[in-house]
Amino acid sequence: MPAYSVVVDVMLKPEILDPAGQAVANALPALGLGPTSSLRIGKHVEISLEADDEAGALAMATSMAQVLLANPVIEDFSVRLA
Amino acid sequence: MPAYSVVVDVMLKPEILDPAGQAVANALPALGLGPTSSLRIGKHVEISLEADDEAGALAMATSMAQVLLANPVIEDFSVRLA
Amino acid sequence: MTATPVLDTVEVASRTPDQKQPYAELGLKDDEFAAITAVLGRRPTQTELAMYSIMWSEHCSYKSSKVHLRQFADLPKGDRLLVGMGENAGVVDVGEGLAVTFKVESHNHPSYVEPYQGAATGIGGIVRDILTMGARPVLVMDPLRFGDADHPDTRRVLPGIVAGIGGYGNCLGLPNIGGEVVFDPSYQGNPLVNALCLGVMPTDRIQLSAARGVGNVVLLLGAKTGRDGIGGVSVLASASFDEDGPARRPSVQVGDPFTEKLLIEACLEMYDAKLVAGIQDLGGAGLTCALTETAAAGRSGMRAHLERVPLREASMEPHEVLASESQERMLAIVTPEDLPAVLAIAEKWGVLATAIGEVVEGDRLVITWHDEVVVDVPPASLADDGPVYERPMARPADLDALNSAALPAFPSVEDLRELVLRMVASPNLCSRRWVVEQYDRIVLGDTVLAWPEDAGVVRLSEKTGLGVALATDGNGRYTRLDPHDGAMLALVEAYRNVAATGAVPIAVTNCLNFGSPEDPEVMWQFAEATRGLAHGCRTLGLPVTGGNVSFYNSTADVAINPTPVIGVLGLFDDVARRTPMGFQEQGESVLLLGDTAEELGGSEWAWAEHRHLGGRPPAVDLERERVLGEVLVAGSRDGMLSSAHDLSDGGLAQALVESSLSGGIGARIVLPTGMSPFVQLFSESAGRAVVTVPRSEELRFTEMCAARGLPCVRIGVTDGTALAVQDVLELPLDELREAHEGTLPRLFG
Amino acid sequence: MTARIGVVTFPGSLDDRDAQRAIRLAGGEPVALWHGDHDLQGVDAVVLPGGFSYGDYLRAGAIARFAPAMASVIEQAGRGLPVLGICNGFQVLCESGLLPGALTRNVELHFVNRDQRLVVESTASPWTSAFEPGQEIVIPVKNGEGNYVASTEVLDALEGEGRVIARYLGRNPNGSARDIAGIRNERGNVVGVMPHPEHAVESLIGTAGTDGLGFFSGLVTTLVAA
Ligand SMILES: Nc1ncnc2c1ncn2[C@@H]1O[C@H](COP(=O)(O)OP(=O)(O)O)[C@@H](O)[C@H]1O
Ligand SMILES: [Mg+2]
Repeated sequence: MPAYSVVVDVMLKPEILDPAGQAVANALPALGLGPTSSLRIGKHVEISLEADDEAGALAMATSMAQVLLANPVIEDFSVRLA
Repeated sequence: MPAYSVVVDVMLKPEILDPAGQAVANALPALGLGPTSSLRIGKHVEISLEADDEAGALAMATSMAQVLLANPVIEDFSVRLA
Repeated sequence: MTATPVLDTVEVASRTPDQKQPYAELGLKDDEFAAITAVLGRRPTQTELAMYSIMWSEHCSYKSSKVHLRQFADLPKGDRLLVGMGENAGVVDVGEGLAVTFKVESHNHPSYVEPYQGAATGIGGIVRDILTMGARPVLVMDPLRFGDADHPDTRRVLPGIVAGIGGYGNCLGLPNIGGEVVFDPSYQGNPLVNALCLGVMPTDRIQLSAARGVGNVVLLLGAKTGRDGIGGVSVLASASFDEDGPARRPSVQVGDPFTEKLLIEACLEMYDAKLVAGIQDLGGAGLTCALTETAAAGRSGMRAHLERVPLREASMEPHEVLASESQERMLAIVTPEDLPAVLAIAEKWGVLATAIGEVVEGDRLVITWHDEVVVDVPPASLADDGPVYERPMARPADLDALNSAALPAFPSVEDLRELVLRMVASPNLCSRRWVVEQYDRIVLGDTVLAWPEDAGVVRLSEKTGLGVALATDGNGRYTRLDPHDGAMLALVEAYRNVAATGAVPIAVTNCLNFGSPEDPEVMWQFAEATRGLAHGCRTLGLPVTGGNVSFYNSTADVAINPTPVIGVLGLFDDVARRTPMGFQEQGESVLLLGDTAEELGGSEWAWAEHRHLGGRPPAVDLERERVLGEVLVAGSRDGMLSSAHDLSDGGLAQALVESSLSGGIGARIVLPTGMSPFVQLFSESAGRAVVTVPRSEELRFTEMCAARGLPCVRIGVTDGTALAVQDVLELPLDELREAHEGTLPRLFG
Repeated sequence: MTARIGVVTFPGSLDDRDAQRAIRLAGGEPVALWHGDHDLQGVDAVVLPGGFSYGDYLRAGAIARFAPAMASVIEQAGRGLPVLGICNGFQVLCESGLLPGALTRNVELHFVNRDQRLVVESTASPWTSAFEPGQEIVIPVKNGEGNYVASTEVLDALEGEGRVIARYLGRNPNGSARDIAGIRNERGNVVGVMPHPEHAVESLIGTAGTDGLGFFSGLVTTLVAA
């Protein structure tokens, strides 16, 4: 089977507080950077896997995200080919 | 100034151990998912900021990545418009 | 300019004796290279060269310190030492069939490059040292030194280091029961991250590292091997050595505490089932060190098939595999019969286990890479027979001037209230709460005392209350002013801290943090400090069970203050009789034990108020320390003491504040006449402690002190919710607490 | 008759031995359970202990909830088996859907270990039956991801149905919504708490006292009476 590289990005839902993102956003101005109107930090997962085709690879990554990589109570995710 | 959405993805350098990615990769087969030939977990940062133009927005995000978001000793990053 | 990817085998090396070798780039001197060639009877292969360069480095060979460290090995062993210096960590018999092993090690340089991971892997490394001895690790401690508290780089380094120590130790489930946080500009650019671990085992479970038994399997346990931490040897990767010199990779290792936790549980299960014939952790110098040391210790031949090592990156070359400092790995020697059982345990815990070699006849370590011989060496030539130097020494040229520098003028009585408030808030004396709250201090459920107590105390037996106490200390300013006495002062402070809890001090470990050994003035400091420490240990009857030397701690050629960090282990027959440092009851007598002299050279007052470092450090009286220790232990044993707190940095004022705040009870103090209140409150004379005793015990206690010739003065009574010194100051505890607690959150929060 | 209480050890569990000790001190009989076994050995109750299962690298508790032992715990919890998740165990209970909501990173972004004042609210669970409603207790917190979050509807429901078992008093150590330190399911048999009652069971150990013992002695009393 051919190999594919897939990316899953996982972000906290907009209504959930992101203290890490906020801490970075607050630190930036003192470094002469920003301001930002929003800065949020999530996870970026790069996966190499074998599948029959692109659709199969995306489906596999989507299952991984649904089952394990993201917690639907607090997180959204998106899946794409790298 | 117009508003831009920029994404910074931060990954551990390939030669650096990624314990989180490894723990997840090891767990997947038991869940009937995978196998993966590689799975690495980094940070996905979504930033909204104002800049003169796209180039300015990307430059600003790149500075943020260099100064604060990524640790150049162990991490690489990439910047793109959302 | 392109590299030729030809494997540099032993056979190739024999054929090409004149090929240029990059030994200088690898840190080897001309005569060291000549010695290697003489041992081998040919030029080394690239892989052998890498191995010698690592094993003969200062870090691994102790080539500059060896001649001085012999003094510790020569100390009387006492009747508790089961394993002395030389193994991974010394082992001490604590009775009831149990033994403990403990050691402190440095991870200074990696923690500056990458604070979080550097500190984290410092914990991981020392824990494996303890595990290697057969012990279950049960606690950690973290003596730390940073540049000035308000320096911007300290803001980068400190939070990362603290988070890394917590991140690794918490995830391993080891309580952090103490440590140090010291700020001084001499550590700017070179923070000190020392990590201590103690483990406990049944005495019959002690493991040794020797590889013996022809046919036994050499098994690599734990994480895959990657390119992390290859550091200096990465110069070989370019295979060409052009003018600019090859690029060196930063040697950053990333820790995986989860894998280490599994490795611990798997190894302990193997030990309990008596399945391990020899074991060695992989730390600095990775497989190179583990293979050569196990083979050398067993006086065995060994064969390793390097391509069997599970790799994170397939493209790694043999010398990289051997030099890699990837964390969370152990090397076990196992008989073929026991191999299936060992593999089953590894599988149960999800630990990778790979047979990479075997013990063979003869006395050579032969390493192959896909059947080609890349290494063929006598292992002892790497592990034991490295170079030994008697480095030139010179008393620092500025020492006389430093020692005779006059102290700043003392403040007047009216200023003392504000001075106390400033001092308890100063970076070196303020509360460490912001740091220690990031550490799990109670996991395993045996922590009897931890921060902010003088020493950490951990129960070893639920049934009998058998337990240990541990404290670490080191004062770089004192040691700068007098390395011999400074090292003794570090020893006696840790000794006193342990005794203050009621434990009997029984053994010593140490981490000697110094500048460059190639600087004769640093070497003199080192020699003096080891002499002082050895003298102190001999007089107090304590064996040194092990330790670590960290040289090359300097920034732009300016060495750090010489900083021996001394750990003292104490023993409790029953931890239930531990003495806390906080005042416990209202209306108890406050007694000052020991003599106070005007000793403010190198003091915290001189530094915090005036950035003054000069004069002489406090005098050391080892006999007095011993008697004080006996009194503190006897007071605990006979149930006379409600609290005890040793006096050190910041003197009596600091001790009274800490005991008041810790217990939430104030005191009314009346200072003896005849000496200025300032000196009485801030002098740092050694050999002192403040204790409280119930009125009913006072006479018995003071008579015991008198009988032993220990000065004991009643200086007041616990009372109310303020610290009052008659005719000098009155400070409500709330005000003191605010001053004491506010500093670190303000700086780093 | 004595109550047999299982303690599940996952790879990376740390407070499992402590939980066993607490059970013993409360008069129960601790039974060690292994994450890889479906068999719960017929225990009368289960504790999911604190720690960093699977390193907590992805999200705390995310991987542990798939363990074979958890399948049995989920099934038997549905039939009323008392289950207590402490810290990492609470995280596992949320990940597995036995309790609503989720635990996220502490707002101050640090791991925090301190003695914490709590008020016990719901005593309608075997695990909290030893306490009085409104009783103040002190037990240690120690976590990096103890910030309880849930939707407004879920939070309102938890409060409306009296399912908050304890709240933080004084400084909220992790930013938890509405100062929530622990919750229970509708039936009351499943409880998750972020602070560590098993670390407050002996006056000699730590500095928090012995208030935590009630979580275990209440359960033992309930089970023995049943
Ligand atoms: N880095 C640290 N980690 C853990 N505990 C620490 C650390 N630094 C200081 N402590 C603790 O804070 C308390 C005060 O430290 P310190 O003033 O250095 O003690 P002493 O003067 O008695 O040697 C002690 O209990 C010590 O163990
Ligand atoms: Mg002390």
